[in-house]
This record gives sequence, structure tokens and C-alpha cells, in this order.
Amino acid sequence: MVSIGAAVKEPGSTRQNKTGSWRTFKPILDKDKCIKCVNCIMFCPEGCVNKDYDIDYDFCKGCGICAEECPVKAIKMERE
Amino acid sequence: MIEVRFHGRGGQGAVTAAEILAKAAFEDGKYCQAFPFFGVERRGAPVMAFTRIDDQPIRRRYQVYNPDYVVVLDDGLLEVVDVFSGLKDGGKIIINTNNGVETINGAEIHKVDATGIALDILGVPIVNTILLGAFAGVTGAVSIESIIKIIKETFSGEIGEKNAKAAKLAYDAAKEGH
Amino acid sequence: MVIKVMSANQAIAEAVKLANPKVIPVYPITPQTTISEYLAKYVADGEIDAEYIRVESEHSAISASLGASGTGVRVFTATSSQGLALMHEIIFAAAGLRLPVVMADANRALSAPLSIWNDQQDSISERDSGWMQIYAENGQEALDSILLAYRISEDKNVLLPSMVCIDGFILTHTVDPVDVPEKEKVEKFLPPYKPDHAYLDPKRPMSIGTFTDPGYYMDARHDMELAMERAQKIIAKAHTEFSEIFGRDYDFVEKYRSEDADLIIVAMGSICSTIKDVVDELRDAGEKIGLVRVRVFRPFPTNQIYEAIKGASKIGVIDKNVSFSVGGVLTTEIRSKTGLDASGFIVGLGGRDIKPSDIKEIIEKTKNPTKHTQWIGLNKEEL
Amino acid sequence: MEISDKEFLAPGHRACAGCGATIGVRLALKVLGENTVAVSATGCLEVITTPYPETSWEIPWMHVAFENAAAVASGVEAALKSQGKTDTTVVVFGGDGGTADIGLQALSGAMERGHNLIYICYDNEAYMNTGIQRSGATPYGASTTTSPHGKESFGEDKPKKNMPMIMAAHGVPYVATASISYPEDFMKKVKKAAEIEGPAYIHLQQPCTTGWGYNPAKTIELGRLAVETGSWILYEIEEGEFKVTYRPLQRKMVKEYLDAQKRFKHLTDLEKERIQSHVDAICIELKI
Repeated sequence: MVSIGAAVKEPGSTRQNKTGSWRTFKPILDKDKCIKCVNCIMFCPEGCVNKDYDIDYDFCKGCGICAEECPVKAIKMERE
Repeated sequence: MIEVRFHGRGGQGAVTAAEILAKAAFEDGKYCQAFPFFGVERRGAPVMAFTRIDDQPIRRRYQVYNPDYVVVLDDGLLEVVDVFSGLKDGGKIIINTNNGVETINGAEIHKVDATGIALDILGVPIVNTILLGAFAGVTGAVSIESIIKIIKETFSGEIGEKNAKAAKLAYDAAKEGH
Repeated sequence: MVIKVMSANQAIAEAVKLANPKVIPVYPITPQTTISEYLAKYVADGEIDAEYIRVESEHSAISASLGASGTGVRVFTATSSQGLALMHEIIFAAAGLRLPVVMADANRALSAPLSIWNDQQDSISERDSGWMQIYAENGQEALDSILLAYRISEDKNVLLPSMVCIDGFILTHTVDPVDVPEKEKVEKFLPPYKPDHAYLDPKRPMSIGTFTDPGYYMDARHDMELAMERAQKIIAKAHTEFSEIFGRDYDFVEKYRSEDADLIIVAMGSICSTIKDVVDELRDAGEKIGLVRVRVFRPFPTNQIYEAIKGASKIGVIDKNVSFSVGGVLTTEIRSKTGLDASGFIVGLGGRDIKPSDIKEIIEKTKNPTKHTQWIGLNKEEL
Repeated sequence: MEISDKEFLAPGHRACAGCGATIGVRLALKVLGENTVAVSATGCLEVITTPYPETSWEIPWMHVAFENAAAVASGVEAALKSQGKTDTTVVVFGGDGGTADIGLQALSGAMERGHNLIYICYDNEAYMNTGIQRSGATPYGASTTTSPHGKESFGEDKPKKNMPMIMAAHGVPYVATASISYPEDFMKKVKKAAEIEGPAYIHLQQPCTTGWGYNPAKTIELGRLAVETGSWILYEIEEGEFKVTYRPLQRKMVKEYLDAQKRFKHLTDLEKERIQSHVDAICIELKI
């Protein structure tokens, strides 16, 4: 049964779709090196780096922007 | 049913006249209908408007082809429009003119120098309300009281008063003419 | 009861004033324009508490209507002809989004060649959009139909937009007496719009106008079909309550001296008034002639039409539209939905005046049925 | 600047890995917060964020069609106003096609009518949703599927339409350009746009990994190169006052930006020089 007008009343419900499976390379953050500059948080297209710098691998597509933009090279992209 | 056709030029108020006549007839307790033959004509071009008055609700919705009365707001139209077209036998024409106009096909022609009255009272050559006064006087199809009431409703303040006065003047002149 | 002499356009504006929408996005187009003007004046005079948006096109008029309706408020817009055609894409979206927008269409011919005068090609061409369509016969019905349209569209069992169609100039610019109902009566008939299905509110975020894959789209469209079917009952109920409150009776079809008629003419809109005069005249002359006026065109009242015309041996259907190489749309739909034979006539395109003699010609031709579409009122040299 | 930790665009959306559009929307919504209604034009963003029965949006969101987002938003804004909900922000996200081409009329109308809304054009310089066709915002020399380079063509042969200046000509109180690669600058502008009464327009450049042809990890780097080379200039026009908001310390050569993308790969040195001198002319005038 489709809702009236195909409206979606559950905000943020794409969370059901775990895009982590799209990944070929996985970002690994070395928290000892991290200087908490927020670059990875700001620039993540998925918004899947939280304020404690934990990466949500359920959604990370492995684009590598975080590793590229990390000023101290604290993030490494590793083969899945 | 009484059917009336107005001939004017764009901007002269023929459509407004047709509507005032309809509203005045309604005020008299009759049923009514008024509508323009709405062209894309601009100011100055010939236009037509129609009014129907009856004791019964009016349903028909086509143009008036055989009018009982024709009102001509501008005698210059005689050159370009057949204002006599379809006029019923014994029909009447009320025409704004200060020239001689010939009787055609036995139609009863009533000449009103509406422009003269308009210039005297209104200061501008707007003749539609004056011809409605004359129409009431000539035909008796509508009361002058209702015409005056609707004129005042349509034009507020001083303009309404002046138009009403002009209409009454034309009405009285038409009555005297009988 | 206040009866005033007014045009159908003013009657519609009066109805809108009574329905009190919160947003009115409109764009002028002949012969709809005076509706926009009356509404602008009412808003300027504080007689309607609404946001009046002077949009830059009809496309934006309907788009803004959808945006406003999406926030859960009542909206109104109006258009005609080219304007409706320009809206076409969003007309479909309005129905698909299930936004109960009410719109007046001043029926006017579509270009080319350019014409500002009446026929019903514009709204008929939107018949597959999911909008309900009512064709009014006069100014009174135009006013009443706007109130009915809000009531029906906003019913949670329907939630489809409505188009109230009035013949350009023949109704839009013709003044005759119209009863403007009291506000209290309208409030009794028309409850406030309180949507649940589409409601942009930060306190309860929802996404309206999503993207569907083949797994959902067809079901969403089927749901519209079901809503259109449900609308039949809702419309009937609204008619009954309207009659109780306002004392005026409406139905899907109006039967005029058709009960015992041998020959029935079927038509929509203002032409029916002229046909009634002709029916009376011919009845007086002993002919068993009747008229069936289709008032609600969508949802298509198949049963009501069938019941109204099945007893006649000859049926003539009049269309002010044409589907080229097929015929008039009302004709073909009546044939296909009722299974009855009917002769089809095209009249009045681009405002050609329809006289009693044209109606009589149609009646005569109906006596000799044909499947061939007949155009009535062409210039002699065209025949 | 106060920036919400909260995400208003949920993950799980169907954007390409490395998508610049979703970065832009995330950053804007962090500034605007939860009391916001968003309207989208048809395009990548709409398709990737609302695959029924799911949505990525955590705020109310509406989409109707491609060319009418500004008109829909006009209706939303007017309706909120009619209900006294004037504290709710209305934001529009339209792509460059939906803004500079097919949606220009509706946008012009909305801007000129003075609705209190923010229109953000997320500009990836071509119709990416339908597969990289040329738009009015496609830059000179870019090869797209409808302006391909070939024996007789070097790709797009017209300069990019100057949308922000078209908006400025409407006399709206706030117009700005921005880049997702300069988030602070962008977010400051979004904040200003929200605070200003009346329409605001932000033209956000947003590199597209698929359409521009580069490694997804380089999205931010490409946006930065555009600005550092002077190919994309960050400025704002506040109440008619023009101000460059970011000046590179040392302007890089445009070649570096062009060579990093597949869409410019075919250009000859001569063509690249032509682009360089065009950029130079503008930058010299603006003292960049």
C-alpha cells in the first residue's frame, strides 16, 4: 500500500539503506594522530563521521574525501 | 422577453450601460441578463453589448439577433455598422446624435443629444448613462428610479450624482417628446 | 439570501471569498482575468485574509498553489486556455500529490489559430490528469460549484483537486442574478481544511513529492483511481447536504424533460440553457424531446448517464471540443462507457455562437443516427 | 559560528561516492537548523534523497517539478506567512539546470516578488542527473555529452551564464557565490541569507566526480582548485555592495584545475591559455 501522494512521513528513513556495501576502500582513522580539525566531519557526503570522530561504516561509501582532506594524514584508505 | 442591443465604441461604456440596464430591471423585479460581444477591440473600435429582460428566469445564451430596442452611443457608427440589423417590426432605436438621422425600415428613431447633455453636466462626452435615461423614457421597459439607483451604485460620489442627474434630464426630455 | 446581478467570474470570486483560502496565486488571462481582479480587490480591501501572489506565469500559479497546499492550507487559483495548457505538467502533479487545490477554468479555445473565445477544449484536454471536473451552466452554479469543489476535494476519502469550468464570455462576462449565500451557511457546509497526508511542518517533518520506482508508481496511480471512484459517493453526499443547507439541488447529471423523451440531447455547460428553451418549444409542438446535462464530467458518472438516456431511441451528444479523427470527447466516452449508440456533434469552437436553429438542426440530424461526427455551424463554403 | 552537530540529511541516500551536492546540503542545513522547510527542483539531489518509501530529509521537504522550485517555494512561504509562521526558514535547492535554464523564469518571479526565502543553486555545471548534458552553467571548453569535443569542436563554446549577477540585477538584498570547499565562508553566507528579510540567492559551486571526471576523493580538492586558480570567485553582494570574500594568497594557474578533470582533457595548450587570459582579466579587475 502506497501512502497518499507517496509522501514519506518517516524522516531520515534512508538509514534503512546501508550504503556501506558500496565500499571498495575503507577509511581507518588513527585517533592518536587526529587533531580534531572537523574537516572529515564537514566534508563527508554521507555525514557519517560523528562529533567523536567515529566513522559509521554502515553508510561510508569509501569515497576517500576524509583521507584526502585530513591535514595530518590520520586517515588511511585500506582495501576492504 | 425584451431584448436590447447596444452599439458603441470601445471605452464609451456600452458594456456598462447594458449591465446597468439589467441591474435596474432586476431592481424593478424582473429577471435579467447582460453580456458583451467581447472582441479584442481596443479603445475607439465598434463594440456591442446586449441586455435581456423578462418576467421569467432567462436561460438562452446566444447573442441578440432580433432586438426590440437598439441603443446607439455614437452616430458615427452608422457609417460602419448596420445598427438596424434584425430590429423587430415596431422596434425602437435610441441614438445619440445632433444630426439628422433618416428613418429606416419603419423603425421608430429617437434622437438624443446625449453628447450635449454630457458636456453640460459631466464636462466629458460620456453618454452611456444619459442614453439609459432616454431609454427608460422612450420604452418604459425599466423605471427611471431603478436606473438612477444603479447608476449611483455603479459610480460613487459626485460622479454618480452627476450621471444620475444627466440620466434624469434625458428621461424627462424623452417623456416630453412623447 | 442576497441576490445580486453579477457575472459568473464575480460569482466565483464571491465563492472564493466565502471559502476563504489562505493563498491565492493567479496570473491574468482572458477571459479569466476579472476573477483575478475581483480577488485582488477583496484582498486589498481586507475582505479576504489571504496571501495574494502575483506570479509571473500560470505555470507558477499552479506551482505556488501546490507549495501552499503542501503546507496544509486551502488555496485557490484560476486560469483559461493557454494558461491551463501551460500548467499541464503541474496539473498532473497536483493530482498525484493528492493536493485538494480548487481552480476555476474560464473555458476558452486553444491556439492555433489564436482565439480568445469559448469552447471546452482546454479543460477537456486535461481529463486524464486526475482532477475532478464540474461544468457549470450559469453563474449561480459556478458559485455553488466552487463551494462543492472544496468540500469534495478536501474530503479525506478523495483528496483530488477540482476544476470548476465555466464557458468563457458566455458565462464569465454575462451578468445575471446570483444568490450569494450567507457566511454562516458556508461555514456549516465547508469545514476547515485539516490535512494529514501532506503537511509541511517542522514539528512533524515529511517528504512530499518523492521519487518512486516501478515497485510503487503504479499502485500510487491506482490509489488515485480508487479515490476517483470513492468521490462518486462523496459528491452525492455533498449534493444532498448542499441542498439541505442552501436549498439548491445538484446532481451528476441534470435531467430536463427527458424522462419520457424519445430523443435526448446530451451536453455540458452554458449551451444547455439555450437547449432547454428549444426543448420547451418543441415539446409545445408535440415532440418528445429532452435534455440530459452532464454536470460532473470527472469522475465520469457512467451509471447516472446510462440511466438518464437509456430509454430514448435517439441520442445526440454535443461537444465543444474535438479529439481529431475520433470525435467529440463526451460523445465517445458516452458511447464507450454506456454501450449505447449516440450521434456526435461538434459546435461552438472558438466562440462561434450557437443559436436555437443550430440546436434544432442537431435534433433533426439525431433523428437519422450516424457514427460520423457532424460539425454544426460551419461557414457555408466549408461544408 | 554556531553549527549544529545534528545531521538534517540522513545517510543511506543514493548519491555517488564523493558527491559534492550532499555536502553542500548538509552544511547549509546545519546552519539553518530544524525550523526549516526545504523545496527541491527535480535533479540528482531529489532523486538520490527521496527514493520512496524512504527519505533522507529530517526536515519538511517538497518537490513538484524541474522548473518550478522557486514558484513552489513562493507558495510555501506565502502559506507559512498566512499562518503566522514567519520564523520558519524556506530554502530551495536547485541544480544549475533547474536554476539557470529551465527554472530561470520561476526564479526570477520569486526573487522579484520579494518572498522571504533562500535559493541555493548547487552548481555542478551540467545536467548530471540525466547523464552530463550541457547546461547554461557549463563552462567554456568543457566536454559534455551534448557539447562533446570532436574533430570540429573543443566542447562547450560559450562562457558560463552569470547567474549570480542576473540575480543581483533583481535587486534582491543578498546574493553570494560559494564553494563546498570553503565551508566556513559558505555557512557564513547561509547564515546571512537566513537573517536577511527578503529573498537571498547563493550560487554554490560543487564539483561532481562523475560529470567532471576525477577520483571521488578529490571533490574538495577540485572545488579548492577552482577558487585558488580564480576560475570560481567567492563574493557576496549585500544590499548592492559587492565584496570578494576570499582571495587566494597566490593565484594558481588555471591549467592545474583543468588538467585535473576529464571534461577538459581534450583542450590544447592554446585553448587553456585562452581560458587563463579570460580568468586573468576578471581577477585583475577584482584584484585577485
